[in-house]
Amino acid sequence: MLSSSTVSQHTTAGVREITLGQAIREALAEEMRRDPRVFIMGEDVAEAGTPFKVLSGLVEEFGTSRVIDTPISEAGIAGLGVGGAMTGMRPIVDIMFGDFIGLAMDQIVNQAAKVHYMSGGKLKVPLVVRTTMGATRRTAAQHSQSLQAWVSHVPGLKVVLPSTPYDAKGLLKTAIRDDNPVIFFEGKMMYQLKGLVPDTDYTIPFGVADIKRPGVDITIVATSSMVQIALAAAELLEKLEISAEIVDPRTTFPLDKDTLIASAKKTSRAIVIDEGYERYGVTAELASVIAEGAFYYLDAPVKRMGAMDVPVPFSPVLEDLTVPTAASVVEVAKTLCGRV
Amino acid sequence: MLSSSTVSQHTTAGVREITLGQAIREALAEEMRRDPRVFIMGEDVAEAGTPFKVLSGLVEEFGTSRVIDTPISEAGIAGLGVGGAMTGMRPIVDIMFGDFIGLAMDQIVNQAAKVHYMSGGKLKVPLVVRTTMGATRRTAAQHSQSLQAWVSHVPGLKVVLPSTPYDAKGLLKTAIRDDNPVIFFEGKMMYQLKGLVPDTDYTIPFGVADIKRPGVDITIVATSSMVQIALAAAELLEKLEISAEIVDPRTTFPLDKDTLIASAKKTSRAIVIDEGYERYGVTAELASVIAEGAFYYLDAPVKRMGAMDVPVPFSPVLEDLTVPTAASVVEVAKTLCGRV
Amino acid sequence: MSQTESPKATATNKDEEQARWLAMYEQMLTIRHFEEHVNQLYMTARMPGLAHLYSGEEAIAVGVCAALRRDDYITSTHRGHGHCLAKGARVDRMFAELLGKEAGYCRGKGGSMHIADQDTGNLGANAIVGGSAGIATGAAMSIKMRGSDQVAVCFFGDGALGQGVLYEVMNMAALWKFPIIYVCENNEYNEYTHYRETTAGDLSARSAAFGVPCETVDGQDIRAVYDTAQRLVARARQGEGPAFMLCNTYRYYGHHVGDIQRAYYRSKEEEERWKTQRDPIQLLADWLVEQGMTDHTLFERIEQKVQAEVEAGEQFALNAPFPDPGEVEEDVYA
Amino acid sequence: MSQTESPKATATNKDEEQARWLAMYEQMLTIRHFEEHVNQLYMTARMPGLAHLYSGEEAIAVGVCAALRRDDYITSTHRGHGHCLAKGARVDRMFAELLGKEAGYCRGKGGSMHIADQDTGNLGANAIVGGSAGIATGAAMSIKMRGSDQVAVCFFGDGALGQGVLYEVMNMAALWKFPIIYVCENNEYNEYTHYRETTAGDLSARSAAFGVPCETVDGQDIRAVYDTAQRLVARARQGEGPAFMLCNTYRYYGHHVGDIQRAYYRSKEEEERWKTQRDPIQLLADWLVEQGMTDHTLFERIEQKVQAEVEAGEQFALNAPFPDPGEVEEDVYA
Ligand SMILES: Cc1ncc(C[n+]2csc(CCOP(=O)(O)OP(=O)(O)O)c2C)c(N)n1
Ligand SMILES: Cc1ncc(C[n+]2csc(CCOP(=O)(O)OP(=O)(O)O)c2C)c(N)n1
Ligand SMILES: [Mg+2]
Ligand SMILES: [Mg+2]
Repeated sequence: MLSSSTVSQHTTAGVREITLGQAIREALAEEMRRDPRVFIMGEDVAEAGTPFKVLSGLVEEFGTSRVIDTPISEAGIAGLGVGGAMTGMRPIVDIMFGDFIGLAMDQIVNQAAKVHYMSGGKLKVPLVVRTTMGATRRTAAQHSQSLQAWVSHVPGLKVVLPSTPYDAKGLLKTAIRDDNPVIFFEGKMMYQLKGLVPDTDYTIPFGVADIKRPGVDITIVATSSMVQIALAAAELLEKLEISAEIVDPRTTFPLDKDTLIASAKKTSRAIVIDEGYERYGVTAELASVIAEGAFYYLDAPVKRMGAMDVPVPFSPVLEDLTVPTAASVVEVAKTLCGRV
Repeated sequence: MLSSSTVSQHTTAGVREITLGQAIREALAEEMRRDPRVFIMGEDVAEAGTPFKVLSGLVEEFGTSRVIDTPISEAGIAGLGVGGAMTGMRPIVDIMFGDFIGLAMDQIVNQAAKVHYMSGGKLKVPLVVRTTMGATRRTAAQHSQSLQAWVSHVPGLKVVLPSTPYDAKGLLKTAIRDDNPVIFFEGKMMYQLKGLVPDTDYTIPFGVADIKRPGVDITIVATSSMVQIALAAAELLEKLEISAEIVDPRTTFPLDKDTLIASAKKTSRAIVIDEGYERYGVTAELASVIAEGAFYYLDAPVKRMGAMDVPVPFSPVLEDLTVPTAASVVEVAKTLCGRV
Repeated sequence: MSQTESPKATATNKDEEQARWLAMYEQMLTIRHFEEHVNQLYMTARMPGLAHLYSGEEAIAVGVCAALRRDDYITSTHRGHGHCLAKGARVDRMFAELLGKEAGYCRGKGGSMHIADQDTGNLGANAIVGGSAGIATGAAMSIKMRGSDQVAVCFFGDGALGQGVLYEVMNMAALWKFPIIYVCENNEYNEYTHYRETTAGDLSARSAAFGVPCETVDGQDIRAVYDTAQRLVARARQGEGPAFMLCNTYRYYGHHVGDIQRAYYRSKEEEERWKTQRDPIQLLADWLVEQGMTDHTLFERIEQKVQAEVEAGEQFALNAPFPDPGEVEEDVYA
Repeated sequence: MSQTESPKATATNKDEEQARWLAMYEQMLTIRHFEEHVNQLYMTARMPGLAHLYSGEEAIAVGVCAALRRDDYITSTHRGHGHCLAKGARVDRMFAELLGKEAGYCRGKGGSMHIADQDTGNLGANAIVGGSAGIATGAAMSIKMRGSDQVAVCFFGDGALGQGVLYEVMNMAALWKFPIIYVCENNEYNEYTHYRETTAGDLSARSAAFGVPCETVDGQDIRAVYDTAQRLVARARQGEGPAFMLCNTYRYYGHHVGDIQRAYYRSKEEEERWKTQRDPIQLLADWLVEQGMTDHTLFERIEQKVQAEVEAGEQFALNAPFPDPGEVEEDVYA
């Protein structure tokens, strides 16, 4: 299987450059062609193709019986997804903004995540919930959150955070083929991000971290939108002769602890970055996994960088301060490497 | 101010032994007498006094206009609490089982937590959401969760996890007097736990950890129900000549990082225990705070002990395996102290 | 059982009818005895946790499920033993589940509030009030998408009328004509609070406002329940969309087995009135006698059969082994 | 403005009436111009983010708020500029908020979708569809508990009828007779989808099913809106409980300022029809002329006043400073 770093280095035959939005659309279309049980439901997913236009064209190919515009009922559509998944379909539920999963948490956590276990393994819930994350879109506190920590906490769920078109396509296909409820977070500021994607069918297994850039001096574990920030920081660090290894876990559950720990053991220093709120966030888990697993190898404490612990402000001058940037990552990396 | 450890060691004049349930009832009654804006609403809170009987007697004193039985509408009552709090009242909303906060997450997180910030500091939400946590009650997957990690993650909220009658009363009073939304988790298996409580008015500030038992060899940070487990483990460890210091943060936000770190620096070893699911849970934050803050003092990695990452099973023989016990804490502590 | 036959057509039909009512009688009796044993298991501290007994409401589960096929779906509630048995579950494996044994329907992982039985189309009891409305409606959606002629039934209590998600999904069921029947068991109480204190307006208007027609039924009269269910199920099966059955009923025991002191929220007289005047099993028995469909010996025989089955089932469960500790981490993921 | 006067009693009343309608006319015009400027700010890339324009729906906010006192509460939506202005907010500070400036109502932290103004009783716009229903109902609960005679109004769109929480809180408002009016602005679309595709049954039955009486109003006719609001507000103020106003209306612009290509979900003809035949400002103007309450010069004067205010407000906001970076961590906790 192609690793995404491989793909991004060579233009192989049968590999094209497409956006992350296109990659998602392709994954959905191909899986819907492959399996008639797969369908999509959500608010304005059909003719409008979602406000992000990610689904444009799907209703034209698959019709309104498989690309279904729903009422504005997040709990209800999540519930329909659970019931549909339990009885022979493979629903994909679109929750427009990740902020809205609060409305569907009971369905996702008390129903979807637990049905298999509570039934002693008899019932299954092959459900995908696609939703979004990320700030800096100037849409303020209720449309900018990155709430992956909540669902990552819950046994029974799998959680995917793709950072490139290649990963997005391969991971979404895996999600759709998985027999468990999978929460799939799309960075809403990344839909236009371009990358090389094979034009053949491929999947990416869950729980396998990807080294997005190899390095020796410091490990930077980053998720979703923060992978691009980390890569940009790595470029800057290279000029300072600090070689950063960028590790993308790709799924927060299952989590590829081994790769994270191995990288940190090699470099002896680690930063973890995720766009969710910092406290009690994804970075806490990643940092403590590394701190425990690489304990005897670390030269400095693992540094966490999440979103600032404030509701996301509207004003651009404030909002831009709330998320890690390449510059702020460089500063932290320099400190960790004793370069201040 | 009396510290709870002080209280639990001396029977001072004006100090009585009461249960945690009584302590909560007293706090509510005293605050309702003190401030006519305080009221309680929830399912079966009035004549029934909740299924746990914690509120028995309140409706008799304060009447049904201040102890209000509601429909089974968790989102709705949380919403009413937010609106009431914004307009001059100080509502206490009772969410019977912590598992049900999934239904009210949008109201708690997108409304209560953000109103103050989004309004530029003009509107306030002095709301208390009382709910429960904890397993081993044989009520299975949807009535046994400890979901404090979710709300601890969210800026704008404060989160309280009392472990003794003394703490419960003092912290609940602080919560009611606080001008912010506070989520107050009561360990449902602890309502009968007894402890000494002064009969005079007192409050306990948020963000001040309490050393429940001093020690020198290992730090055990524990929350809520796990404090009793940790204390029991400390007794056993004492017999092995391991002196454990039990630190109870009491609030996960604000978090008293200094006390946690100072204790870990002193003992060089730390275990963190919380009854929530282990992954991406409260223990991840506590462990990474200690691992970072006491980095140069730790002799071993910080060990996390949360609930097993499975939906809580009904069968007692399985359920009992999912939570940390004094015996399992002792085992981990022995390993950390090189005693195996 | 065909949906179209008229109950009084021919001699064969008469026989069939008798057999059907007697089967329903037996099922109601089974539920009643099952629950009395559950209560005893609790009282004698042989059952872990609690259970919410269905006694008094049997006509609804049995009457509705009699109108269903084995491959139709139901979803159930915390008060779910009746639904589960009526849909075809076995007494012994249910007892085993309630006792947390490996032989239980969910290998002991679900317990009283989560019994599910895929083989009989039971998608599970649910401990979140209103929590199964989405699942049932999603099952109906799936039926429609797969072009099947199954039907889904969602059982819930009057308390679930407080949960917004119920209205969200009824709206979609109506919009898209899903084959689903929402069966509201109005036993007058949400735990310890009378529904009039929690529920504004006219209950029967609720579903209609979302495009789902409502029929109100005497939930103690199994013949009324069955007839209505037959009609509404047939309608749904033919693609004519969802319906709502508002069944008025009463629970004999407390909210759960531990709810013994009930005087503060309802009177002994009220309880007695329902038990003596409106008991669904007695009402059916009276009618059967009146119709000459049965006699004392037949009743005796049924009683003995049911007693034997329940006792054997209980014994089986008491003797059955607990799950292996290693199972605790199994079944988290498929 | 008193609630009980009949519009045509005496000469003084006639003057008062004229003044009232002209004030409403001016407010509608202010909203219209404000939003045209907002659209321009977006088109010329001088405004961060998006905005959802209220143009076409002005009669509802203005007509309802004219029936309210300054100390009454409202909650608003993502399409909230009209509600905010109608309740008494200033144009300049609103522009400042939309531009993320310190002088904005929320110090730039809220933006278009979260403007709140405590001084005029505006508890805030809300970017969660249906998200303010709880807040508004809680405010009404608080009014009742404090023994005040205020009233709360909850504005929301037809799309919010999809959110279960709305029904949860209406039920409680009816049960406990809270002084609240639910104002549904049915502009026919949930974003890009017609409400008939998302909303089953008869909309006016929805609130009634929860014990909240409904009145349907032509939302383009401010006199109808005002009269109905007057009545329902008076009723609520007297302790007679909640009501629901279903106002039929239309938005002239796209769902938000960036929604330019709309042909795939609604026709240009439909838009033209509403704009030319059902414009709320024109309809009121026509009636005022017909009644001899105004003339061309008066209209001109109002137009100029409004234009000047809006232009000055916009300039103020464009020149105003951004918040200090240090403010990002302020106001998280009170
Ligand atoms: C969402 C949720 N809220 C509260 C509860 C606690 N609870 C369990 S049963 C019950 C009452 C249910 O009443 P009803 O729906 O009428 O069913 P009944 O018990 O009468 O059969 C309540 C409040 C719950 N299980 N789920
Ligand atoms: C809970 C929630 N779901 C979805 C959205 C995205 N969204 C924003 S506005 C809107 C449509 C709202 O329609 P309606 O209530 O009719 O108001 P209108 O825009 O027509 O004024 C949607 C779906 C949201 N903001 N909140
Ligand atoms: Mg009931
Ligand atoms: Mg609309």
